Amino acid sequence: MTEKNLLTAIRDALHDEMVADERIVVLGEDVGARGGVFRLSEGWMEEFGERRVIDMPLAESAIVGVAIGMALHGLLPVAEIQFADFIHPAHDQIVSEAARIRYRSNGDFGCPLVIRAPCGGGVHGALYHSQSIEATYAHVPGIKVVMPATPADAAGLLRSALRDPDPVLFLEHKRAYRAVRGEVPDTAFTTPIGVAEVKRPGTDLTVVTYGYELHRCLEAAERLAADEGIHAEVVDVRTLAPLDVRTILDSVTRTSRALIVHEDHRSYGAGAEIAAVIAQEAFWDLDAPLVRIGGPDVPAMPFAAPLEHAFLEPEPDHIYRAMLALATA
Amino acid sequence: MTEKNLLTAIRDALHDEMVADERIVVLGEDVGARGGVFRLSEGWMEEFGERRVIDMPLAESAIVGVAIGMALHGLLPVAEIQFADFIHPAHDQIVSEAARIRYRSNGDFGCPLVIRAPCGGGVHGALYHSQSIEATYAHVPGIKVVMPATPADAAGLLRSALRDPDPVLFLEHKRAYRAVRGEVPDTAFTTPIGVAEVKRPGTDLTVVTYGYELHRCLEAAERLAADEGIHAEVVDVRTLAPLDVRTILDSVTRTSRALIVHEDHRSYGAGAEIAAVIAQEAFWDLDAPLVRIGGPDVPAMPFAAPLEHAFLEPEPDHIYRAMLALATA
Amino acid sequence: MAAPLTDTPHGALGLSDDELLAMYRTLLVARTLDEAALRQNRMGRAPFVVPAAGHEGCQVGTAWAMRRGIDIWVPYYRDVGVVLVAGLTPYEIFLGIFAKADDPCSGGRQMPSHWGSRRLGIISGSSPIATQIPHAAGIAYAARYRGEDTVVGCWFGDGATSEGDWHEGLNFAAIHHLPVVFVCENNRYAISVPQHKQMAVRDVADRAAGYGMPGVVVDGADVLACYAAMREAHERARRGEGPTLIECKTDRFLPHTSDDDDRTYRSPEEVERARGHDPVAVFGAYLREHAVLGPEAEDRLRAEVRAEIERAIAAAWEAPEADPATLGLHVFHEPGRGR
Amino acid sequence: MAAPLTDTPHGALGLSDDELLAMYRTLLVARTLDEAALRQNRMGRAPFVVPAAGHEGCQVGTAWAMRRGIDIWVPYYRDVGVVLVAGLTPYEIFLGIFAKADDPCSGGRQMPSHWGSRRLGIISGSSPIATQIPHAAGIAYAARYRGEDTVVGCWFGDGATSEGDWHEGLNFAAIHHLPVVFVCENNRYAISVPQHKQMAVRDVADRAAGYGMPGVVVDGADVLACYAAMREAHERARRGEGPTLIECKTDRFLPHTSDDDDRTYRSPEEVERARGHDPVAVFGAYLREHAVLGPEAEDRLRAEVRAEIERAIAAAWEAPEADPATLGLHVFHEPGRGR
Ligand SMILES: Cc1ncc(C[n+]2csc(CCOP(=O)(O)OP(=O)(O)O)c2C)c(N)n1
Ligand SMILES: Cc1ncc(C[n+]2csc(CCOP(=O)(O)OP(=O)(O)O)c2C)c(N)n1
Ligand SMILES: [Mg+2]
Ligand SMILES: [Mg+2]
Repeated sequence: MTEKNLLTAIRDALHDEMVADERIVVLGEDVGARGGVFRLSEGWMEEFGERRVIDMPLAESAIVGVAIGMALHGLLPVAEIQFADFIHPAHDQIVSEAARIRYRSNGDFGCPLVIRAPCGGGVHGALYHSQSIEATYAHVPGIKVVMPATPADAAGLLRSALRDPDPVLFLEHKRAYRAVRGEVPDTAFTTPIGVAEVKRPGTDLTVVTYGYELHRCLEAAERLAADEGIHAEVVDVRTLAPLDVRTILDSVTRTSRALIVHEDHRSYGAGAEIAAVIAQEAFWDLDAPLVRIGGPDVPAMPFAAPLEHAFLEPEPDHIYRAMLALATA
Repeated sequence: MTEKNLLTAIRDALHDEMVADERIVVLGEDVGARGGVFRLSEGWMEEFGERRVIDMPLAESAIVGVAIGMALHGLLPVAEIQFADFIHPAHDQIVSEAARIRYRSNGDFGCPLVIRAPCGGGVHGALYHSQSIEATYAHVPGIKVVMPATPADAAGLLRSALRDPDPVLFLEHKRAYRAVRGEVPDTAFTTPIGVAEVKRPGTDLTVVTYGYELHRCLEAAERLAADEGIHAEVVDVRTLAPLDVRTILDSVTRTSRALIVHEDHRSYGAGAEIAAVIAQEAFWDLDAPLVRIGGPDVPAMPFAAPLEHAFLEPEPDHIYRAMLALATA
Repeated sequence: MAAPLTDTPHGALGLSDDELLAMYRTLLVARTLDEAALRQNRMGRAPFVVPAAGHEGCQVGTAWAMRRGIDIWVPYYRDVGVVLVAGLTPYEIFLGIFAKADDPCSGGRQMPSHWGSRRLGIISGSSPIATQIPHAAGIAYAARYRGEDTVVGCWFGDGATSEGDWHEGLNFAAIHHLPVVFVCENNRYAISVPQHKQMAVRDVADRAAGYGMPGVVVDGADVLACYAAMREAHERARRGEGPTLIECKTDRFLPHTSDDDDRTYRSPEEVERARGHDPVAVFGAYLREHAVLGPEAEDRLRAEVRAEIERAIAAAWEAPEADPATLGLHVFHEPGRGR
Repeated sequence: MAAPLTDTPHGALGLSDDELLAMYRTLLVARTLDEAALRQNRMGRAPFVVPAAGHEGCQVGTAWAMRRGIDIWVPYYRDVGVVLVAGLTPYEIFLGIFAKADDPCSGGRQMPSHWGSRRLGIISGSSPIATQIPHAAGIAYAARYRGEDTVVGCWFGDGATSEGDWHEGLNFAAIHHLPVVFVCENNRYAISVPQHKQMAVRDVADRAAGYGMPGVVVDGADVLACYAAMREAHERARRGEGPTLIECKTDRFLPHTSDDDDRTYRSPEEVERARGHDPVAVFGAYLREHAVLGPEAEDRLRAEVRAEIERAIAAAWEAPEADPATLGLHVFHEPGRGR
């Protein structure tokens, strides 16, 4: 076990996998000499050579499109999108190509590709360096969408993504990169894609969340237990697609109350699917209406600190208060 | 009043608006000499001139990006995406640009742009001529998403879209183009964006739907009334974003049962948001779990008739049966 | 009987009479298949077909310089001539046209003409135009990375050159000197949009210089010229000198697809003129001129090809339909199929 | 005092001494603002700044040929020199740097340097690279449609040329002979990615021919050369002859942004060498050489500019913060604001 932050956990896992498997190449903007704008691949160009650590032209559609070609011909490309906000030019390559090659070829071709993208806000990233993109891609059949919240999950899920025969969008909350630390096993363990985890057991309500919000929820849950003796169970979804419906329902069935929390703006966000599944499958177990927390329906977080803060925390301690209200409803 | 099919209703409305307002230009692939692959703009290049009916190079990002520039400089462009399936290359221009120019400029700039896209399946269009794209764009704040199901709504909503100071994605179900007919007032009436409509009143359950599925639901509702005396209220959402929550809740509050039906595949589809809103806001009024019907989570409808049919109708009469089951649950 | 080898165009290219005949046969198969597919469409047995007529010269000519089993083919929907050379059979193509379960390209999931076969090295294609261009570059990168002597052939229309992906893909291939040959089948129309509304240049090949690669223009109805251009580009690619852009000036004799009506945007005279420079006729004349093929042999060949196509259609029509129970398969990897 | 008009480069361009001084002043404002912004960043008062140092020559030179109130400006984030010429003031720019409510470009919503002002005809810009290229073409189309004598200036870096949108935008502008001038500020880096990993050609301008427009290369540190190239392109555009691609060879003296550390990807010597060809110094020397500006006047000018920047900073710092209650505004049109 070693304590690491999220960035280091991802870096170490990817690095070791590259050492172990020559088929892995990384490609993206500034991943080479610069070692990535977050310094994730610092020194790798020297270590693995320019053939394996490819500084791409400023062209996201080509980053994904070229990676697809590599995946079709025996490599295991890891395409880095510098900020999730810049994945949009690659949307067609992801939706029409990566996610469909297997289906359209009736299983003849596979596309083992990992797309890494730092996402999320709270770091003064403004409209174009703060976005959440998970809901868009979770709706696309044929690509898996993973969003680890802890360093150990990040390492384990990244290894699973690299071994997965299908495309995986691997989302890394950039605020968590350095802010979130945790113990990471030193072995080459994997964490299965498509399996949620109860990060905190509880009996009084279920909080379903993922990404950086997991940590806000855990923190609020601790205080709620200490202050009020209310025990929230916190489920970390970890994989948005395919969604682990069973773990979510299992928890809600026990607690009878569900709060869903994500950073992305609310309408048509990932929380909608989670809420819909609960409302369909655990309806009779619910003792109170579902509650969803998400950002306001604005394009993304503004730059100015007061506005950014208002996006992330519309009222003081809003998650805590929502938990309390739901538990006592 | 004149009876028209959906295509003709759209064509006539757009044509008359072009006659009335010189600022309107249409641009897209094959919209000129060919008059569009669905013949919507047949003869318009001769009538309005090549400056107003612009045959674009095969480049969707430019179709939308150039239209944005036009919208920023006093025109009212109507960008046609030949098939909704080919909107993906324009995703960045829509999400990062059209939908954000107003917000990012703090209201200084507006982008009055209409993007028309024929969508949906059931016409042997296979994986790339059958897609539903409404859920993706309904999640993008800053753009409105409209999907009329009847000729009158299409005409009225298109006029509203053309008068809207913000970007509107106008989705036209291509199977409805010729299959759906209806009376259309001969005046230049508008139908408000953001307002759902009860297309069939009823008391026993609420069916929330839109697009081509509206007609399947209406047909099933008629039979259900005749066969079983069960009266389904059918709500046509018409606008996906902003969603008319009030009309939906109003109906569900009265009927206490809700079925949501769309053609798009189910997970993370528009039905999830509708279900989530009902589960949050009308929870205490519900007498049965919510039911969602959507396509299977596969990339899109295959070409082969048996597969296409299996996508649209997984079991014989599945909508009717779901209504019956819910009403008697 | 044939003229001494190096004195003829084909001799200079090192093509034997047998090879010429095989090429010609492929042209005839492509043309005959095309006509038959349209007939199936009109009979109501094939809801959608994509004619290739007019393009066969540049398709077969360029594809002929590729090596089966080594090179990788990245064609687009009009490339029946390319995939025939790559090894797809008329029977397999008709399985696709009839959307049958055994269609090797997609099991009837895709529209006809959306080729793909891992076995043959034909990369599965989609409908969105130009998305395959970056794939071709990525495949070439991987092939070189793995130390293979592979060349990637990548075909597309003039319309494709307007897409961002085309630009990005060519640029990447040029930066890395990748072994790809980009072949533009310029029929001067993207469905109805004429070339002058697609670009302000006469030759697509003019764009090559902006990427730092050679650009070549050839007559797409001249099979041997196409072969020669491709062979040179192929050799260049194998020598590690990077990609080439070949532009074949060609013509589409028929509407864009069975759903199109080209009389709305071009005159019958224009089509008639184009038909006057038919690649099949031009090559047939060449073979007669060089005494490679006599009139009787030609008749025999044509009859043989017609019979082959008829057999393919009959067999494909009888093949089983796609099974609705398979609708949900292959969204993700299924054990025992694909990689 | 100055040499006879037509004997000097500026005389040949019809630029008066006063105009030269105004240009030089703008260069000094840009440079001084840049340095001051970085100081604010180091003091912790500005979380993010984008330096322009090194680019001012081509920014001010090209922008100078545009007409305020008539032409439309489509700059990118590094273009402080362009927006100063367009009419944005240092005070307004610092309102943006401090993310204040009165920031005219975005009310503090966007990162600094994301310019925009409907009043000044500066089109609101985003972070995604190259998305503005099709906008510029669309604006030019609309301007011509409306019968206006408007030219659109569109600026971007070398990195932008790799994006699909760049290709699509230039192509459309060329097809329609639109009144746009595309200005590439080629500093040979997209953040850390050097030019040879972005393209296999030496000059971006080489791409112009592939679109059917002229491509021009100028020394970006030579203000007058940039002005001359732009003026010619601007006239061409007004004559209805279509777009031009101008490539200015320039240098970025500082890291990409305040978040970057350029020592990881280029040597201090390389930067030192670049600084030896400083557009501000080059133009200052020119003015001295042609006796347009004496040493004392220069000192006075510099002091004046410094004072202006200091005043701007002080005033902007005191301006009110953005109000959290406005977070939800302007997603869609709000009555009474914008159009
Ligand atoms: C991204 C995208 N946009 C639009 C279409 C619709 N479409 C299909 S083929 C075609 C024209 C292609 O022209 P070209 O590349 O010249 O090939 P050709 O058909 O002439 O052989 C168009 C616009 C598409 N398939 N993909
Ligand atoms: C679509 C997109 N991808 C990536 C980025 C991140 N990024 C910001 S600036 C930049 C480099 C731009 O280089 P260039 O166009 O040469 O302009 P310069 O900064 O050198 O002036 C990159 C990669 C972005 N802003 N947008
Ligand atoms: Mg063509
Ligand atoms: Mg640069």
